[in-house]
Amino acid sequence: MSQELPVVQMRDISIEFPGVKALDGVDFRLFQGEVHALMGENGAGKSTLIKALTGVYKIDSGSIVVSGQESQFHGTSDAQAAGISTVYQEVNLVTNLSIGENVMLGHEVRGPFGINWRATHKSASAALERLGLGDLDTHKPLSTLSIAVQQLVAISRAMAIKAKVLILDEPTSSLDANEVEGLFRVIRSLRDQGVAILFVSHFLDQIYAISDRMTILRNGRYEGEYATRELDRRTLISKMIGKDLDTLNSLGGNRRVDKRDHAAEEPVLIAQSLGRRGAIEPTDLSIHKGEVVGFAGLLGSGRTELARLLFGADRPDQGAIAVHGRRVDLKTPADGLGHRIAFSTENRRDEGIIADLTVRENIILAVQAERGWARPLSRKEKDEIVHKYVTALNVRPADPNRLIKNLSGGNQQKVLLGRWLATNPEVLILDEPTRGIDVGAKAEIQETVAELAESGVAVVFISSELEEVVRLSERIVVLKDHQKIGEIANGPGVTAEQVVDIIAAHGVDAAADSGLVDADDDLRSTDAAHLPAAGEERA
Amino acid sequence: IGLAGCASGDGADAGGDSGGDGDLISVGFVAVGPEGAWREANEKNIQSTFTEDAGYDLKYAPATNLDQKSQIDAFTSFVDEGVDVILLSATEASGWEDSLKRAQEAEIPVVLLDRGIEPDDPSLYVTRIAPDNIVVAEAVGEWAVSEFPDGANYIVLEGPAGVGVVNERNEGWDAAVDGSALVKVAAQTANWSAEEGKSVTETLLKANGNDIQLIFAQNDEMGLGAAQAVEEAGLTPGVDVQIATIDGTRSAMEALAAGQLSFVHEYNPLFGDTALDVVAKALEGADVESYIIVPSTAFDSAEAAESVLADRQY
Amino acid sequence: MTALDSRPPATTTRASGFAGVLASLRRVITSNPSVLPTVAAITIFLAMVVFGELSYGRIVQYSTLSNLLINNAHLIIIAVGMTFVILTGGIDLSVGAVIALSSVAGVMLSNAGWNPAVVVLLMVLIGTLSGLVSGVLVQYFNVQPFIATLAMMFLGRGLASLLSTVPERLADDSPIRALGTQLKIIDGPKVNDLVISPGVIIAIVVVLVAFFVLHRTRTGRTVYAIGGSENSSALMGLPVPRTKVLVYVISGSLSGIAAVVYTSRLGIAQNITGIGWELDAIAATVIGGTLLTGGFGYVLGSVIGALVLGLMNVLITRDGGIRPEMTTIITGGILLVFVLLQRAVSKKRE
Amino acid sequence: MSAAVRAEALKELLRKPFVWGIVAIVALLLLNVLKDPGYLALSINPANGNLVGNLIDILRAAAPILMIAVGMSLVIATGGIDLSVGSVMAVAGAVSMEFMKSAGDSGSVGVMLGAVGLALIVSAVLGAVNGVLVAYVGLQPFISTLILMLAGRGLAKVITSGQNTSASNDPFRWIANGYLIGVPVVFLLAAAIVVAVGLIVRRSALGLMIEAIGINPKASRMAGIKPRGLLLTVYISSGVLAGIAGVMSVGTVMTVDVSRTGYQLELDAILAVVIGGTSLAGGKFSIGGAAVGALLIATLDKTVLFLGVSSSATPAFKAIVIVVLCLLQSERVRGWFVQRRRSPRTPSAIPARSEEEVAA
Ligand SMILES: Nc1ncnc2c1ncn2[C@@H]1O[C@H](COP(=O)(O)OP(=O)(O)OP(=O)(O)O)[C@@H](O)[C@H]1O
Ligand SMILES: Nc1ncnc2c1ncn2[C@@H]1O[C@H](COP(=O)(O)OP(=O)(O)OP(=O)(O)O)[C@@H](O)[C@H]1O
Ligand SMILES: [Mg+2]
Ligand SMILES: [Mg+2]
Repeated sequence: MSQELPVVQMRDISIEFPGVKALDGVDFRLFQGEVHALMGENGAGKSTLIKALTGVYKIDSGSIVVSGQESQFHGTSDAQAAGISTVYQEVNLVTNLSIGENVMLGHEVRGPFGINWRATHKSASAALERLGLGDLDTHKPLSTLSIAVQQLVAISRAMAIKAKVLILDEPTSSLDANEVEGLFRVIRSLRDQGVAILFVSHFLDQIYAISDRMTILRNGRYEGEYATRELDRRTLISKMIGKDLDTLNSLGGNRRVDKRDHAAEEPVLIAQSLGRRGAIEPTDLSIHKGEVVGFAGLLGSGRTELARLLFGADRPDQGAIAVHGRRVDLKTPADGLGHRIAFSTENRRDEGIIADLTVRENIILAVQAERGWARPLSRKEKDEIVHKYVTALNVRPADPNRLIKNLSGGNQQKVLLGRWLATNPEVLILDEPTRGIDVGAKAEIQETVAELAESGVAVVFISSELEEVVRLSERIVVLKDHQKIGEIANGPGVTAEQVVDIIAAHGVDAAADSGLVDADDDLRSTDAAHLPAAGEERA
Repeated sequence: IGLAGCASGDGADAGGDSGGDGDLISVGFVAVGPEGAWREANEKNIQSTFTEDAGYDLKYAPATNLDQKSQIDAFTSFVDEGVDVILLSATEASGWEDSLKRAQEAEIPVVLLDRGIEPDDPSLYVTRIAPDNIVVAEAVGEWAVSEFPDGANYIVLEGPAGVGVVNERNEGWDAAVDGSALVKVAAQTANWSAEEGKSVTETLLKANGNDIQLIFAQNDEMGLGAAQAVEEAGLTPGVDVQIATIDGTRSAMEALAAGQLSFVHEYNPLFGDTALDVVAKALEGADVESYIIVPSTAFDSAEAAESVLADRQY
Repeated sequence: MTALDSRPPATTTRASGFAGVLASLRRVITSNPSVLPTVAAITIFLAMVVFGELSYGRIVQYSTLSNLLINNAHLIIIAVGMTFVILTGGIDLSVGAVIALSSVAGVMLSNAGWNPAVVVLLMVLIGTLSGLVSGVLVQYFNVQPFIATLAMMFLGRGLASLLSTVPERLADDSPIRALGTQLKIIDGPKVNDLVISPGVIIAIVVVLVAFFVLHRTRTGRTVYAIGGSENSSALMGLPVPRTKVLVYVISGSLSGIAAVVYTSRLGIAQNITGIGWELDAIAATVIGGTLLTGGFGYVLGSVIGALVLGLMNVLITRDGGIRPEMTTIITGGILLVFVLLQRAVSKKRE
Repeated sequence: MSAAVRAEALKELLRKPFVWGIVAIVALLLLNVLKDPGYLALSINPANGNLVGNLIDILRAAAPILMIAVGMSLVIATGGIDLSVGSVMAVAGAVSMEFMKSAGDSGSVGVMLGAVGLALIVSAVLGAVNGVLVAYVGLQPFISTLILMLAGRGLAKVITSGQNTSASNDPFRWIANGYLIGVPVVFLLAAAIVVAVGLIVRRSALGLMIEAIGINPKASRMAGIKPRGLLLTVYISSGVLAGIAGVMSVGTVMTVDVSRTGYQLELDAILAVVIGGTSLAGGKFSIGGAAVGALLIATLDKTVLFLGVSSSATPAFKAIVIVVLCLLQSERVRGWFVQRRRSPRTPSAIPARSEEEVAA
């Protein structure tokens, strides 16, 4: 492979942002017909390298050679013209246009009367079909899709453009196993057609499943290039983190087993036939103090929707919620916050960060909002909070006066987590909190969740990575097709595969035998007596 | 809310006869709208003349923003609606040929109030009733020349650049002072407003080291503002600086009586009765002169102002 | 609008008659809720026509309807240009002043004996040039659109005033006046004729071309995409800088065309022409359902918006009994009722 | 040590967006000095001990613009715009003039307080109308305030029945024309209000929340901020500040000119805010910057008069100043980038919008 010329060759690339040397003399080669993984911790410079290659950032020094030609592009359109198609880390689509248009923007099929919309939507459907989204109505606005599906659409778009080089920056961060498998099928077939693919992910399984070679970055520096099969996981991790293997022993494996019997305690939060048309069917749910409840389900199964109702981000059109046995009406997130519920969104960019504010301001925002603007936090209080969470969550760079938009994706996620922890919630709802988080940090977050539960916080944990849900939660609520299909009391025997089987089996035949507690039975603990004015429905 | 409210009120008396051609003679008044005290007096006067008691149904359509387009729209609408007579107080003289021709085709007589049309074609309208801007401004200029036979430095406070009145008042004034010893040190717009008149004068006085003896304000408001600026600069209006204005509104007359202003030339807004006469004649088909000049008086002393203050209507 | 013109014909052929139209309309709306405000605008406009006819009469007649178009042709043209700019999330405050500059310059040149065709071309080019300057300021010098076009508004007005502060009259025999002649299609009694002017034809052509560009070309789709998210559009590889400059050039050129249409109709040009027209154009665009933040809206809506404004003036004139100081209140009130109704309709159906 | 600190502070200051506004003010003043070397001279009026001079005139002229610019910067920070300030000024002026005219007592402080109080209440109500339309009804700010801009001027005319009402009241007149320790009262008042608003906004969490809403309304809501109350507060503040500006403005000549008072002043206010470095897209704002912008506009207006630029050339002159200033500012941006060696490829595509420019 290495005897032929690389399609992309980057030499000694450096880029400096105010106060940060994001890339420092990095080399990178990409060959035809290979899947090349770019590895590194959060903030290592992976996305920056990709943006340097595609001309979004100008390099301070170094050279880029694409197909034998020295090229420094002037933006994505240039790069596309040179055959490089890119999916950036954050979903970059336009929500005001239809799904089909987003796939085909700039490449619409044209006929004698301008754009031929029928053909265009057909091509869009075809592109989506490859990732198993063939049944999407391409005329619908993109905004109707969940962030995960949007990510798939973005990937379809990149693949619809016939390219020599395909760059995917964390394409799988919110996809579940099925989608990932579908994506990999397509990637492999493209590779076999000779496309060079650059792939970034924090899921090591995926890296080992798909990549041929990898380049490792550490702190903006080039660490080395390796053939995937020659580098085992532990070496990879130690090269990424630059630490001894001992520190990594805590990774994985440490499943929560100290199950307490929460059912005896009074639940913190009860939902009764809580539902919203088109989003989630009426659902019963109870969450106890100190308990981690996982939501499991496939893409679009309604996990996010349910969580949003529990927080007050959306208004239910039926059912009721009680906090500490008292019936509450959560109309806005502020109401949720007022009842000590916190919700970390999966849509980090649109609903999470306030891009032009600093890390400090982003962290204190929810606490301040809860106090109201007239009672500002004192400087000292702010410093304490900010310092506490920047350190605890290991936000890098640890400068709280940096604008959050200039942080790497993973670090933005940590800041948001800090925002919610700072409110001292009793119920903490985490929707995909580990999205885009590197292996080390992921373990830290999982650790944090466990500690929080230990200290009495009720945690709702939603993740597309089933293993993570199974490892962390004591009870797993399974959703399918916008409906709760049951709950699983977690235990040593429960595995991710089992959960997948349950989901697959539901509706095909009775799933009761696979450890699934029937949803109705579970309501023992969420007895209607806890809900004053129970049964009241606002349909 | 507004539309529904006004419509139900109107629907009652206009009833089904859309053109208003019942007993009352419908008159479309293409007006300028609130612009200042003079305009206010003028349009109130027209409205209170063409009343239902007098047998008229006056439809009042003011311009928005003094924009000629809105006047043309209103004019067109009156023609389409088929009113009996149109009164036109144009903001601008030119650009009316086509509209007037259409009115002619629709056999609707048009009476011009205040502003004439450019180029003038008396066959397109019944008559024009107006005081004469050029003559009025000339009179102010002549007064100034006689007041300062040895010359003086003066400034002009104008309305917005490009407005017809401003051009005419400049024309009249320039014609009168041409060849005299008066020296124009500045001409600035103060947009017809007292506040801006004050602010502009304040700066112009400073820029010229207070060496200004005469201010020609093209309307009363700007002149009144100028008088305040003169006082605040430590000068005495009427003594150190003479201020002449055009329009002759009540507040200007008061100021003249108090010695704040030195010369006010009336621009007589009260010609509703003349208009009523003309309209009646036009509807009978009688001949009317093509230009009826409304007489305007000049006031050059406090006494002259005092004598009319008692029954000044505007 | 993709939905509008890309529905498979199957849906329309199956439907028949009025019910069919309704049914396909419903389909369009459900699949693309952003057409709702525009649909609402059309509906309310029709309601206004009916209301006017019932309470004042002589609205639904040849002359009134023809004049509504003739008198507002230039407004329609600039509203179309404004739609392009607003769709990208920008704004163009310079249109009124550019019309003043272009018409004063045009008439002066024409009277100086220049070839009328050249003059007309130059009038449009003056608009193009001013749009280009705005666009370059916005795109390459990072000036905010509001400010860049505000500067162009001052500049245009100032240059027009420097050229002339008196009305410049187009010579009677100038061929440019031909563009303002009205063509009678149906000669009714007195002036109740169905007439059309070249200006109206130009406006219709402009609307059709604009519709085509926005909905059937990549450039048009890029305009929408930029309004959705400029950054995402750039990262999607769309030609953002070029398109952003282009929308200002389009708006400027259309102002130039509007200047030709308006000047030829009136036969005069003046430095104070067009004061406040930018607000009319923006209001027309917004009434038509375009979001000022960009990304949503249709030229057709802006046309309706322009007609709504025109009709509103006609209705106020027809009423005739409104006290002078009340007129702006009522204009504001009608606007408010309009946007509230529109809002209510869109919200309910969403 | 202190020198280093000072150098650091200077560097920090130079990075502020409104520095070029100050530069422009200085340049304009220099232009005036070129015409008349005594331009900057301040003298003391021996009769009453008041300061007299062109600079004082500029400060006085700046006062109303300062007021509306401050209000406007808050509104703009939320991602809105308030086109109605000019009309609100006219309404406030009309209300106070009518009140004083009917009250009659030309020396009474009570009447003055009544007039000002009434004017401010009315303008607060108008601001609240904007706020409700934007925050509760959900109309676009541009169109809601455009409606009030039209209707407000009509309202002023209704209040005075179309007249340009004058009144006389010495305390009221004193607000606009009087002096305190030799300095114009209006300016002292305006400065005090600017500082007070600045303190309130920055010492409380109001500023932070306004910015959060302006940058990313969705995310702010998710963080528990209740945008409606905040928006209402902001629009009411803008209304009240416009009311104060109206009082200042009509006080100078003790006449309200219903069609001219505050006419097109919203453009000046917006310009001032932008010159001060606030993006019209909302988000980060600077009250100090808006104040500099307001001073620049007053200086520009006065300079045009002082230099004797002809009425017809005035708009062109202003346009050139604005364009030059904008170019300087954007040059600054570039210079900054070069100096810092941070150079995104698409410098133009960096609007400070929530969903944009989020580093991945
Ligand atoms: N626009 C910017 N301005 C300033 N600093 C930036 C900017 N973009 C990135 N950085 C900094 O550059 C470094 C590298 O960031 P980058 O986004 O490339 O990390 P990454 O490897 O993609 O991380 P992640 O896995 O979290 O996505 C980080 O320290 C980040 O804070
Ligand atoms: N803002 C929205 N408006 C309308 N429909 C939405 C919206 N967000 C999500 N949906 C739809 O609701 C359904 C449930 O989505 P939801 O986000 O709850 O799924 P999920 O289980 O959280 O999975 P994921 O978030 O991984 O996609 C999906 O079909 C999605 O298309
Ligand atoms: Mg990244
Ligand atoms: Mg989800």
